[in-house]
Amino acid sequence: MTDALALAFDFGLAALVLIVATWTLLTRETAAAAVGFVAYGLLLTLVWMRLAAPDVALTEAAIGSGVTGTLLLGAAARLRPTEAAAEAEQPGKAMRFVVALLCASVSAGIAGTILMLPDPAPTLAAEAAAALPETGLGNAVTAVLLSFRSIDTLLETVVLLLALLGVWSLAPDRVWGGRPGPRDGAYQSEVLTFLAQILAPFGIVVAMHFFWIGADAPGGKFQAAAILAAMWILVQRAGLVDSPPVSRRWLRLVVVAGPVVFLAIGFLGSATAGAFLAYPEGYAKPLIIAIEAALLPSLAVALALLVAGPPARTE
Amino acid sequence: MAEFLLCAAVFVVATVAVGLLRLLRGPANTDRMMAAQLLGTGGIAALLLLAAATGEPAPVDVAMALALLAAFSSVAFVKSASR
Amino acid sequence: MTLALDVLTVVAVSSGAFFFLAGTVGFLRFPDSLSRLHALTKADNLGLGLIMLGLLPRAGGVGSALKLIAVWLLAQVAGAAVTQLLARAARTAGPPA
Amino acid sequence: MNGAALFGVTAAALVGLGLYGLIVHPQPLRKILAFNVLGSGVFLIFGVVARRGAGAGMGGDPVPQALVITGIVVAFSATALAVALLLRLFEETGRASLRSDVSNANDEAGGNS
Repeated sequence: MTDALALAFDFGLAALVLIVATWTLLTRETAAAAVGFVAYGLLLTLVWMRLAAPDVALTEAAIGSGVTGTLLLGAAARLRPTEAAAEAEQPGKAMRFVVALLCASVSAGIAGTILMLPDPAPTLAAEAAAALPETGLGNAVTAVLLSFRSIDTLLETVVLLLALLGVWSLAPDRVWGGRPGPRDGAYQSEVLTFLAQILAPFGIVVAMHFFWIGADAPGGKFQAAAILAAMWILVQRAGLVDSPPVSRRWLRLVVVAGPVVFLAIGFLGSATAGAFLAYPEGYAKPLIIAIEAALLPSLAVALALLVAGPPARTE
Repeated sequence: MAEFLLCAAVFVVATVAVGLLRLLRGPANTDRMMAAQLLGTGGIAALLLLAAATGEPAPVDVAMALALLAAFSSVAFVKSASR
Repeated sequence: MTLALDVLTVVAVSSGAFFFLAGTVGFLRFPDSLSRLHALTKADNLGLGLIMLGLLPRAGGVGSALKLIAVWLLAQVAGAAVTQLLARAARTAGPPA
Repeated sequence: MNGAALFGVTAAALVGLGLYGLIVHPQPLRKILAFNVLGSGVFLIFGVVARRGAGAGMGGDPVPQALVITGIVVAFSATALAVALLLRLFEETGRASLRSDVSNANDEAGGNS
């Protein structure tokens, strides 16, 4: 009974994901498509829960739907004047049909491969579980991110930093080092002010909760950083604070602190434990917490600034 | 009891899924955002029910994140619409 | 005692689910944005609130119960404010089609 | 058919849908959006592989799950950079088109973009 119910639920959920994705891609108006993308992200969060991946569900909800959705909504509003002109550039019917056929064959190929995956599936779950006690952590995903495959995470934080540098370098010369985005006037709406004042402290507590439980339960620095970034953007939109000029030294220090501490601990591993990013025996957990604590503000600030875009005004 | 809670979760998600018709039909983008908001609330309810049915705490945390970010997305929408 | 609590859970969760249904029907059937928003808040407040109420006795600890209440309060405050913002956005967007 | 296989087929369909949008849409912002849909399909494939590898008391293989978390953050970085580039193009030229010769757009109607 429960199995049949679960399968029916999965069927419905999969159908919804496909319907919303198709509509999002085909609808005329870009702003509407961006709203569709937010709903699509919510549905994917439920899919990740069904795939027994709560860590990914949290990341999808926070970054995939929340922060990316905000970015797309803002860009769609800015680019509205260009929509009509672009519409005329749509390729012809025959061309679209050929492309659809090709894409369908790509999908069919992937689907066939997935259905023919070997059984029993190869898995590293047992190895991860066996090595988990050495890290002192309880959440295997966090252990993969910060111990077994920590080089991925290190490079990822560097990618985030490079993307931020890329965005900043798009600023016109006259506003170089200035504040990103338009200034949102204070008290433009009491409701928005109220929401930001209530939600932001609550969000900071929730982010700290995710950060803290991440060692042993679903959660961790990425999810916490995305929520912190969202709350910072929220108070900016409400006009309670202004975005900082990107030339500020504290800002740049915070942004690089995470990767720098990560690298330093990595080299410490070369000196004391015989390999880059290896943790000396017995010190794995404190070192992992040190890296996470340094990464949290870096990631939060970098995510928020990526949404804010390049500097746009000097005052 | 667990089965009843799971059924309730499925029912709530199915209900708000029908509400997604407003996402497709609009007519205004505000209606579309409302549909996303309803989906978020339904998702929160379903996750709470799922947590109670399975005894796992993780879905409650995901529900909390959804509650925060649903509000955040709506603010982003309202601000972008008013610009 | 447990029976009474189970009955409370079933009744509250069922009524919560009913309000989700009612809210969605209204959301789909009402003719203009503002009344649709009105229907939406029924699912937001009553639906989620009643389901949360029904789950409280099964929370298995004061901490978990407080967390449930926190999720609900968060959804309440955020939902109320967001509804206002959306209502303004709907009104400034012009007369509903 | 179990849940993992079902979502696997969904993921494959999402990759195809995203690819279609990426090729066919003339607007760069829609291409970015389609790229994100394509990416989420790829992530879901990882999720399905992880789910199939459930064992040792875990609901899924943690290694692909961790890769997906990394992937979501990197996809966001790429999206943010692409959106910033696009907005700069718009500020600079007043247009948001990938064509270098928009005036000739009508002559090439039906061509690929």
